[in-house]
Amino acid sequence: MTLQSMAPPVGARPPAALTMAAALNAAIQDSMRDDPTVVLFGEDVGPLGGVFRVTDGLYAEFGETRVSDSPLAESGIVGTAIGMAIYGLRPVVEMQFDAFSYPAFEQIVSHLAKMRNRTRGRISLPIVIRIPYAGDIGGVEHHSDSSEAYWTATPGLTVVSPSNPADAYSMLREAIASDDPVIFMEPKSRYWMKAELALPVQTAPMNTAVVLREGTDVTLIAYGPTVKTALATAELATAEGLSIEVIDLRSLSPFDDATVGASLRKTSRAAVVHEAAQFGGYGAEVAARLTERNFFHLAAPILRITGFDIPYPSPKLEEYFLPTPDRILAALGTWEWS
Amino acid sequence: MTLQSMAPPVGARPPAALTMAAALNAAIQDSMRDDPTVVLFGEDVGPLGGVFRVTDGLYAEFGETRVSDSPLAESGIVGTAIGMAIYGLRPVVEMQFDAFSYPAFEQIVSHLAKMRNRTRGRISLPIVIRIPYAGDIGGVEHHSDSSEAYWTATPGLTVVSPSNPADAYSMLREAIASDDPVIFMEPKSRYWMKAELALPVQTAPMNTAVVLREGTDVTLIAYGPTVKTALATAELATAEGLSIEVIDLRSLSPFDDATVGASLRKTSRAAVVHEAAQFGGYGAEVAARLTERNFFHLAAPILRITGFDIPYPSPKLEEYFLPTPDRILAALGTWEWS
Amino acid sequence: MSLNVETPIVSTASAPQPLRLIDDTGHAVTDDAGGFTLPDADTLLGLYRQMVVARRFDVQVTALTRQGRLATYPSALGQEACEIAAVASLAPGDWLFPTYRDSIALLTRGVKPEDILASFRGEWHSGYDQYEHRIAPQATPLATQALHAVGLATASKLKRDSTVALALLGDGATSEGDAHEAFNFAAVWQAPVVFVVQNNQFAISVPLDKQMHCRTIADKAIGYGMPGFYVDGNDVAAMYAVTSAAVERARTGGGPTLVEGLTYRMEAHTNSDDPSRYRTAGDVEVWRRRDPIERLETYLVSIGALDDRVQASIREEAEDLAAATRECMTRPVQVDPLELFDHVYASPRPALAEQRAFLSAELAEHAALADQASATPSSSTTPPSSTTHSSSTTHSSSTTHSGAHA
Amino acid sequence: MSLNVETPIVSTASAPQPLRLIDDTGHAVTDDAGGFTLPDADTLLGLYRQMVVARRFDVQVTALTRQGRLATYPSALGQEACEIAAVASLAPGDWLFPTYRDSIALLTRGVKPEDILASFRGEWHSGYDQYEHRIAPQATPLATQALHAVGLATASKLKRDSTVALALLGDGATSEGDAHEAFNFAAVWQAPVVFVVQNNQFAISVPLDKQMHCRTIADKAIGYGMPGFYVDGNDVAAMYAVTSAAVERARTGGGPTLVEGLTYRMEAHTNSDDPSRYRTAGDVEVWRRRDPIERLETYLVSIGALDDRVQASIREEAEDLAAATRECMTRPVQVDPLELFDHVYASPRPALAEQRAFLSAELAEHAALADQASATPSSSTTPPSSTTHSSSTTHSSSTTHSGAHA
Ligand SMILES: Cc1ncc(C[n+]2csc(CCOP(=O)(O)OP(=O)(O)O)c2C)c(N)n1
Ligand SMILES: Cc1ncc(C[n+]2csc(CCOP(=O)(O)OP(=O)(O)O)c2C)c(N)n1
Ligand SMILES: [Mg+2]
Ligand SMILES: [Mg+2]
Repeated sequence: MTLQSMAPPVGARPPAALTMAAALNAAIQDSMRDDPTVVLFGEDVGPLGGVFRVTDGLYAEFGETRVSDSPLAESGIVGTAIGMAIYGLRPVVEMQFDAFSYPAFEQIVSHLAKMRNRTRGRISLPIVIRIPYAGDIGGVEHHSDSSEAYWTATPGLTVVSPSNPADAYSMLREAIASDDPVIFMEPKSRYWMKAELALPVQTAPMNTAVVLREGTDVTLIAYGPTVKTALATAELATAEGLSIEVIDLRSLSPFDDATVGASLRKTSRAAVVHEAAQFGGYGAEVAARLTERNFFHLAAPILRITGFDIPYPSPKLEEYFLPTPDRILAALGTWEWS
Repeated sequence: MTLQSMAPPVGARPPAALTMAAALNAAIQDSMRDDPTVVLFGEDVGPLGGVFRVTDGLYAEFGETRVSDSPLAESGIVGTAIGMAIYGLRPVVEMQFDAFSYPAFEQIVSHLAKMRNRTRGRISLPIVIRIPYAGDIGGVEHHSDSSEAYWTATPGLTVVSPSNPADAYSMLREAIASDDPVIFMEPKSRYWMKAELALPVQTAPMNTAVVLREGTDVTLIAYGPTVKTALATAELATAEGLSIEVIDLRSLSPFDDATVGASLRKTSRAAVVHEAAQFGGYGAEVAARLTERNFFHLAAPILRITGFDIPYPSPKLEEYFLPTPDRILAALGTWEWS
Repeated sequence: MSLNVETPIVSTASAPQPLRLIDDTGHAVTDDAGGFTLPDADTLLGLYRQMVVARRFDVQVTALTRQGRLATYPSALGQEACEIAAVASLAPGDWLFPTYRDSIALLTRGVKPEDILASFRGEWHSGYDQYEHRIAPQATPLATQALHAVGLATASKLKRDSTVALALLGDGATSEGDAHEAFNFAAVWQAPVVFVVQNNQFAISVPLDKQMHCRTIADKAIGYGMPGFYVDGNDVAAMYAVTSAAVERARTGGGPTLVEGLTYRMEAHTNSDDPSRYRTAGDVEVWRRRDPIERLETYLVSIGALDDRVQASIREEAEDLAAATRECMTRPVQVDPLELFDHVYASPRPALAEQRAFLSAELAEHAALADQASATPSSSTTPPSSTTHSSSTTHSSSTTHSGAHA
Repeated sequence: MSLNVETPIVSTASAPQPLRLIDDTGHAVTDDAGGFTLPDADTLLGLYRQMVVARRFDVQVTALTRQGRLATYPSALGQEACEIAAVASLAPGDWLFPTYRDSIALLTRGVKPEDILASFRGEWHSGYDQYEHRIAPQATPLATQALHAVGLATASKLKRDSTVALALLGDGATSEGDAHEAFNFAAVWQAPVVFVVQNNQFAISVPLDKQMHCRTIADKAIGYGMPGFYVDGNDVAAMYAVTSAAVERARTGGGPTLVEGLTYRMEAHTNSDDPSRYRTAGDVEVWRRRDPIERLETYLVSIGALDDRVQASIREEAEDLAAATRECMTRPVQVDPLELFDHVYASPRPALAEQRAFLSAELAEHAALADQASATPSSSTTPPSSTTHSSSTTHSSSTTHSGAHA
């Protein structure tokens, strides 16, 4: 199979129950069918189909030319993807776990993020870096990090994270189609979450936040793995007579000031939930910018319910680290409710 | 000279005008004289004395065993420093410019920051990574980055930045003596700033912020290169009848909540100034945590006066990027002053 | 002129035979073995005993992992010759820098099963005393530990000590930049370090020919100006002879050495891997016939160094260890959630103390709620996760987590 | 047994002589040169012309930098043979991946002086059209560009194009992990890429023997299974012969090649460097006698291919270029501060638009204040930095900035 080969156009399929992993798989597959310049490579993404099976079957369908196992070197993976993109390909690459994206840090920060600006817009790098992130899967050390703060602090990168199968499909297709490099953060604890989907599905634009559940008392801001936690919290809170509006950020960079700000101005209180450590975490940006822009609408400080300021713990201890609905509710309870 | 050799103890010297670069040099020299386990290596730190001459003369004094030019590889530098520290040495290493610390990212984040926790406190890594950072020296691309947000978001690291020669000396000595790994960020635009010092000088503890100038209306929070800018702003503001309290953070991680919080509760208004881009920058943590802890003392939102959310510009454009006293004053002017 | 013409610098010869002292069939190799000679029978018998015990341990832990007693376990089945030879070549004061794959090397160096397995069971990231054993934590980020080994070895040299460092690496890991930097720093600094690359021919699912294009991993040594040895990694005699000489060379100021042991990973990468997706049973079978233990056994029996009595004693030792391992892995895990805050920094941090106090209060409250709940069982306001906690909590060690990879 | 015994894998021979077609004294080499033959006189004369012109440019830019017209300039004086041979071996459609050191390669490939120097003057990070010239931005983070070259070459191969990529690297840069990963990916993927390492024997102040312990950089190729060539980097004939063959090999499906050119950096690392701290005038003098231009000149004169008339025409071309370079570097720099926001993302971002509007308003206000200030010169409330600005500002191009390094 060559890059020029024609594949049947992607058509509508009947609804089926899909896991997030399967939805991501379909997004890559459909993108590759639609666009012969999309190529996929990384560690174990070929015959094995990736350690989470997100690339399952793609090697069989598209062959070695378009789907390949690379040598084991993350800087090499991102660096060669950059060269391919300069030549007109749209590489989709995988970092096997997010702590293993760190060897690629220089290529991502000094080149991927800056090439377009450096060349006054002449060189676009339409590259997607898929990163399975966050914990709650009983993973041993280095397998549960949340690295989003590193990427969101880097101008030039677009950083998104889906929280459900429909967004996983829609956002990954949009990420692959984007002319900007996208860090696509996949919440690994949600890979097995299922939804009934009729593909191809198109959800809200990748760069927007969505209100997943309306409420009047508090805006609870989450993304990726903590969206499910936030929804569970909102559910629990009803029993206590508290009406929580849940926002799924979806896009971490850019941040959708309009959607989130509007919710905050309605509720006058907000909290942000993430797994990563609090100090210097992404929640700091959320809290800081919402406060800057909406200070006089706030009835209370914006809270951050996050992991502790420690390295991600071992499996037997992670339950004490992760934000839980009751920890979130307890935090909301520290506000003076007048 | 072997590691066990005895050197004359460090005695008091008469006052002299020292640049920050010279003060840093003296701090390393005195630490090496006092403690034979301190070793220094990196790119060009030997006979050349470093591209900023911070290690000038140390190779001549301590010889190849304790001061050496390493092969050109930053991950190698940090990784081997880790091994040396396990064996009881206290390595001081240099990343030539902070964009060139990125190849060492994995060693710093996955090992340097986590080794102590991983080993339940058995392995300490008393390593100092010196990083010349920030801009305003007319440097070409990659020579003016401010990478502090990456390090401060990483639990396990101590991150400090001096703003003047006295602190440069005192804090670097304390960093070298610390059993925790320290990211020591040197504001390169201030290397040539001079002060009259009688060494050895000891300033406030490394992990504390200091009020450099008292004021009543606004708390202006700065660190490293922007401290000078903040002081100039405070001076200018007097003419406009505005009394600005200037805080030099010195320690970015840990953050001195006590000192900064007390100032904020006094003035009820605060702004943080840094060179790095705003989105996801260190200022977000400053604003978020101060707001969380002092919300009901705040008369206005905490402002961030920072670089734009773009890659650091070329020399001819950096003046438009860097926070200036008039930009800071203009920002303070956006608050409603009632 | 075309570059296909051979140049004096590039060796285009096909891969040489790996250095071997005992062949597949358990016979001593009589032709030239690069000047290396067979270790004596006592040494070989000691190595045999360690390999048999290590394998029993490995098989036991794999079984326990299948039962869900551990989060993950990367087996070294089939790689015992590399693992045990590497450890055996070290003096007590030397340092070992292992990976996740090398649990049996730790075992052989005297680390207790529960301390090795603490990390794989999810109690803490590293469960043994690194200084007591002079073993660095088992590294997961690939090739990073090779640099630590070079640094430690260099410190030893600077201090004029005789300590040697030995780093274990996989074939896949040699592709990482850190492997290159480690080899180069070691050579430039003439550090007393030995790199033992276990070429088990796979990096999870990726076979060697997608990993590198050179003849052997040992060839890589040339580019650093250090000696490189291509050794039959299933021949413990050859591995031991070469690594011992390399350690001795390092100790006496001769600098670093790269040793490649050609072997095969018989098991899945970890319990969550499915090797049928990338290799056949037939591929594995070929290597089962090259088993490192069987061939040594044949040899030892043939020279009369191994009889049924010794076999029985070795088997007994192995079974005792397996039983002890089962026992300690079924004992409940003891974790203290508040320890989470204790080792992050040497210098105390107020903000961490606050977070510790927060968790402590939360645990106390949950414990109180749980008491209340058991008093009034229909209470529906108890948050879902507020099961019994105390500052030192007992878990059932069975885990239902999935998707964990080393 | 000791490992000091030679093994078949490690070559312990002392460094071979670099491949050479014209020697130091300008005579054609008659003994075996690895099968490579001297390019014809026309080709050599063309290379000579380019080298002379490039050197004149380089000397001119160094002078302008000393005058403060540029923020920094890393000179390639003495390295012209490597630079020009690399460029000359490429077809128009091929891609070049240069470093900060390789401005004269860009010049030779047709990039205008002002476009090359825009980055060193501080106007923008890269000043030329990368697609027009098929030259990637001059890379500063060492060895990173080698991976980009491999990626582009691989894309060319996947698309079944004949485009070849050539990456320039320094000796120091080969120590970085990215160099290793690039060499390995290139070999595994059999990418049509050529790596030309300019071994100028220094990485800023660090000499080669603190950088690596192998005989030659070309030796490193063995560990990747690709051909490696150790070439006299001051002999443009040899460099051209080898790189051309390597490019041709890549183009015809033969995979990657590593070419080492042994040369010397005659100037300081950049204007802010002080080489007297790490090498003597005598060291430099040795290499001045191996000048790549002089030796080719001697040879061309000896075969009658170069006479005074041709010399004069070359000198005229060089002087014209120097004059044009001076002229454009004294022209004021034109920058538009608002352009800062234009190229960060392809998709527009509201937050960036806000920041752009903020800067635009600030510039307008400063302009207004400046007008006011010139009307009332004693006004002391004008902030110090509010000098004349406009959305397209004219600077004097002299700069007093110091401490800039490439
Ligand atoms: C830097 C890094 N990237 C990716 C991984 C994920 N990973 C774990 S083991 C493995 C394969 C390693 O292969 P090899 O080095 O041959 O060792 P083996 O597992 O075969 O012993 C991979 C890709 C990792 N641990 N570290
Ligand atoms: C990753 C990285 N580390 C450090 C530097 C700083 N630096 C710039 S040039 C240089 C020396 C490079 O030496 P070499 O590769 O031999 O190239 P040369 O300058 O001699 O052409 C160094 C250390 C850099 N640019 N990038
Ligand atoms: Mg392997
Ligand atoms: Mg060089």
